[in-house]
Amino acid sequence: MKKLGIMAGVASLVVSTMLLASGARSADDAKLDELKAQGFARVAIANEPPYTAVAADGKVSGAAPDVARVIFQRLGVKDIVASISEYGAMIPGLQAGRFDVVTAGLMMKPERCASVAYSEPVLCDAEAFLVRKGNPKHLMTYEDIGKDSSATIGGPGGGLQAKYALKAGVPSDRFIVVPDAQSGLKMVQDGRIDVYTLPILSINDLVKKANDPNLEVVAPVQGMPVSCDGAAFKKGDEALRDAFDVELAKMKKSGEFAKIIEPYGFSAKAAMSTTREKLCASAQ
Amino acid sequence: MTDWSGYLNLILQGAMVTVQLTVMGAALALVMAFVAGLGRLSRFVAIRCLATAYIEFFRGTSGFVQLFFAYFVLPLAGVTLTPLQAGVLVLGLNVGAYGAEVVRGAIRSIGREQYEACTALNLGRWQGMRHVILPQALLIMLPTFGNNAIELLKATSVVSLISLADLTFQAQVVRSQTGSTLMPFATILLIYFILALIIAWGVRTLERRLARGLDGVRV
Amino acid sequence: MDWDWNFVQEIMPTLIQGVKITILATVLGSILAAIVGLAIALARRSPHRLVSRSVGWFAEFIRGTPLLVQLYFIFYVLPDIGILLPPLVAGVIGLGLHYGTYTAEVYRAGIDNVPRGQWEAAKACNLGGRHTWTHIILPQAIPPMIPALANYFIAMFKETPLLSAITVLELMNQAKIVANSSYRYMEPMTLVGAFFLIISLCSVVLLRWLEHRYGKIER
Amino acid sequence: MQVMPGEKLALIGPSGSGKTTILRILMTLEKIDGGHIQVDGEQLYHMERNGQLMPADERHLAKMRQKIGMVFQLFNLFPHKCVIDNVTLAPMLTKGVTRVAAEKRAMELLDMVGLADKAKAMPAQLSGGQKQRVAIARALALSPKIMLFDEITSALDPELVEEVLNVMRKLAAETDMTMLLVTHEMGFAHDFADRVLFFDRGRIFEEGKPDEIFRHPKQERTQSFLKKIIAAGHRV
Repeated sequence: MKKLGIMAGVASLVVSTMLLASGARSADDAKLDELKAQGFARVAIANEPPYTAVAADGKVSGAAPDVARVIFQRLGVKDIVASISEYGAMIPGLQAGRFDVVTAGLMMKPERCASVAYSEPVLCDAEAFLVRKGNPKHLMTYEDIGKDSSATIGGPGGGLQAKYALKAGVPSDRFIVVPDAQSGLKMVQDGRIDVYTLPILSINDLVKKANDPNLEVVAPVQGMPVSCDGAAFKKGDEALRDAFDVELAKMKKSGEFAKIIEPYGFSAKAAMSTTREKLCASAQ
Repeated sequence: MTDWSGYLNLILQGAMVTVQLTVMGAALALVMAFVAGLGRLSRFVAIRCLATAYIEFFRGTSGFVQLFFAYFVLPLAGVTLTPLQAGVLVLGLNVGAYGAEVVRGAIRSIGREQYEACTALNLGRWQGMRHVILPQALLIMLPTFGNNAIELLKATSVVSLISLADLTFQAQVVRSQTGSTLMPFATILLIYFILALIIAWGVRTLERRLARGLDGVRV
Repeated sequence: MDWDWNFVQEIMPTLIQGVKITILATVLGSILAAIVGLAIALARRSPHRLVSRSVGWFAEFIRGTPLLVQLYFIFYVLPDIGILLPPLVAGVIGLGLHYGTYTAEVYRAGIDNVPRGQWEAAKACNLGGRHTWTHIILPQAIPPMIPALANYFIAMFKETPLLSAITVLELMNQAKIVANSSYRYMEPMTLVGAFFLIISLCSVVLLRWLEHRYGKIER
Repeated sequence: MQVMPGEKLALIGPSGSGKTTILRILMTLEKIDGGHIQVDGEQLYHMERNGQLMPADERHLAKMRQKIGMVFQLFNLFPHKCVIDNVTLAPMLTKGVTRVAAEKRAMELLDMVGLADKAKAMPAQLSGGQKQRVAIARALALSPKIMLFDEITSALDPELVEEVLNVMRKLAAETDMTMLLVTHEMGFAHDFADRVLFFDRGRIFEEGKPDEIFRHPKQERTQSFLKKIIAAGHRV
C-alpha cells in the first residue's frame, strides 16, 4: 500500500531527486570510495561472446569485463559483480542506479554520449550480417534491406543497428527487436527474419557455436563505420570515469591491454587510434 | 558434445532462486492477504477504502508491468531495490491482492450462527475472529491459497526479464552458451511442474491435517 | 529525468498501436481458450480412461508451468519439428492453450452444477448423448459460467505483456522499444501501467454486470 | 413485561410470533428500534452518561452480556474445537480464567450434562442431543444470571429430545438462575415453568400460571393454538 502512494507521487518525487542529484555532482569522488568500501563494482553485461560471456560455472568473462576487472583492481576495487541485461535496458538501468558501470560492448554514439559518461575506447568492431546460406535475397548493406520490401532484419533493442536501419530506409516494422543473440540466430535459421545483425566478432562466435552449414556471414557490412565501445558510467560519476581512463591509458601504453583483448579477436590498435571525443562527435 | 553437467548445475542454481522467490513472495503475499482481506471487512471506511484500492490496483495492472515499474521507474523516485527485492515485493503484493479476496470470501462464508455464538459467549470482535472464525475460514482458504502459490511460482519466471538469475533466466543463459533450445526449455518446464506438484501435495497434506475431526461438518 | 508531457505526446500513437495488438491478442486468445477449455472438459469426461487420463495430465502440466516458458517453447522449439508460427499466432496459441486449462475447470464446475435429475430427465425423454449435451446440459450450464470465464479473460489480458518476449509488437513491447531508443523508462512504463489499469477497471465494471446478469459460479 | 430473579419462564406460540426475537434481543443479536430493556437493574441497550441515556457502546454491551447466556436451536458449536475447548474458550478469553481452572469447571459441567467421557471428542462425532448438552454446558461455563433457551429440542430426532430435557430439569432443580425458554414441548413447558407467556403476532397475547394457560386458556386464539399442537402429537 505504501507503494501506491509512491507511484502517485512519482512525478514530484523525481523532480526533487533530480535536483538533489545535480547538486551532489561536486562530491562525486565519493563514488570510488563507496565502491572500495563495498569491495566490488556492479557491471552490466549482455552475455554476448566475445564481448561479454558467462561460463558454465557462472564466472563472468569476455573482453570488456576482463579489462574492467583489471582496472578496478588497480583502483582498489577488488572485484566486479555482473548482471546480465538486454542492451536496451542498460542505460536506463545505469540511470536507475542498477549498475555502477556498463561494460558490454555498448558502442559510442553521440546520443549515448549525451546520456552517459563514456571512458576512452576499449573494444572496436565493425558490423556484420548473419544470413542463410547463399544469401538468397542478396542483402549486403542496410540499403539493400531498405529496398527489398520483403526483407526483414533483426537486431538488439536499443542498439545502434536499429538506427542504422532506419536511416537506410528500413521501416520500423521490418526491424524486429530480438531479445538475445541466440534467439536472433534461431530466427534466421527458422526463416523468421532474413538478416540478424551484430558486430563481426559476436556474429562469428555465434556461428561457430551453432556449427550450422546453412548459415553465412556478411562481414564487414559495406558503408558502415567501425564503432568502438567504452565503459559507460552514470552522468555525474565523471570523477570515477576519469580515474578509470587514467588506468586504461597506462594499460594501453604497457601492452597489457592488447594482451587481454587480442585473444578474444579484438584489435588493440583500432581502440588506440581513436578517442572518445572523435567517436562522440562522429555522426554529427 | 556439450558439457551438460556444468549447465545442469547452472539450472539448479536458477531453481534455487525460483524457490527462494516463491517462498519469500508467498510469505509476503500471505501477510498482505490477511491485512487487506481483514481490512476490507473493517468497520472503518478509511481502512476499507485503502484495502480496496490496494486490491484493485494490483489486480488491475499486469504483474509484468508492475515489475518493470518497480525495477526501472521506482529507482528514479529514489527507491532502489535489488532485482530480488523488486521480484519479491511485486510478486508478494500482486498475489497478496488476489489472496485478500480469498480471505474475505472465506470469512464471509462462515455462517452467521458462529458469529452469534461468539456474541452469546461474550467474545469480543477480535477474540471471536481469532479463535472461532479464522480457524474455520483458514480451512476454506487453503485450497485456493495452494492454487495462488502455484500461480506465484509460475509468475516468478517473469523476473528473468529484469535479469534476476532464476530458472527461466538460466535456461536462456544455457541456451546462448550451447546453442541448444530444446534441452534447457524442456528441462525447466519439467522442474516447474515438479515444483508445482510439490506445492499441491504440501497444501493437500496441510489441509488433511487441519481438517482432522471436522469430517462431515465442512463442505 | 522528470515527467515530460511532450515526450508522452510523441510516443502516444506508438503505444496506441500496441494497445490494438494487445486487445487483438486478448480477444483471439479468449476465443481459443473458450474452445480449448470446452474440449478439455469434455475429453476429461470421456469414458475412455486413456483419453481422460492423458488429457487430464496434459492440462495439469500446462497449468503447472509458466506461460512465459511455454511461449518460448512454442516460438523457438516448435520450428525444430517444422512448425513455424508467426509471433502473434504463437502468442495467441500460448494464451489460448494456457487459459484453456483454466476455463476447462469452469466448464467442469458448470456442468457438475446441472442437477443429476436433468440427465435422468433427458434419458427419460429418450434423448441421445449429443442432444442431451446440446439441448439440455450446455444451455443450462453455460450462462452461470460466463462471469467466471470473463474473469479468466481479464486475467489473460493482464498476461499479454509476456508476448513481448517473443517479439509480438503489443503494448509492452512498443513501450520497451520506445524506452530503448530514448533511454527513458518512466513515461512509457507508467503509461503502460495506466492503460492496463484503465482497461481493467472498465472490465471489472463489465464483470460486475455479468455477475449480476448471469449469477455467480464457484471457480 | 417483567421477569423476576430466579423465575422460570416458558414462551409459547405459533412460529413468527416473536418469541425467538425476544430472546435474540436480550442476547443483543438484534438491534432494537426503540424502547428500553433493563437487566439486573441496568439498561441493556443504553448507558447513562452525565445523567443522560445514550445508546450503549461495545464495552457496555460486553459488560451486560456477562449476565446472560444463550443456547441455540442449532447448537452453534465451534466445529474446529473439541468439546472441552468449546466450553473453556469463552471463560478463558473473556474472564481471564486460567486453563486449569476453566477445565476443572468444564469437567464439572460436562459431568452434570452426562458427557464427561466426551471431553476430547470433536462436535462432528456427537449426536444432536449430545451437541445440545455441550452447548448448554458451554453457556453455563460463563455463570450467567439469566439463561435463554431458543427451541433447543426442535432440531433433534424425537428419541434424543428426552436426554436434553432431563438436563434442563436437573438445571431447574439445582440452580436459581432466571431462565427464558422458547419451546414447542408443551408438556415440558408445563412442568418446568413458573409462568407461561403465549405470543401471537409479535405481542404477548396471554400469560399466567402453566395450569391456567394449558388447562383453562381464556383467549380463543390460545385455545386453538393448543388444540393444533395437541393434534400434531405433542403432549400437554
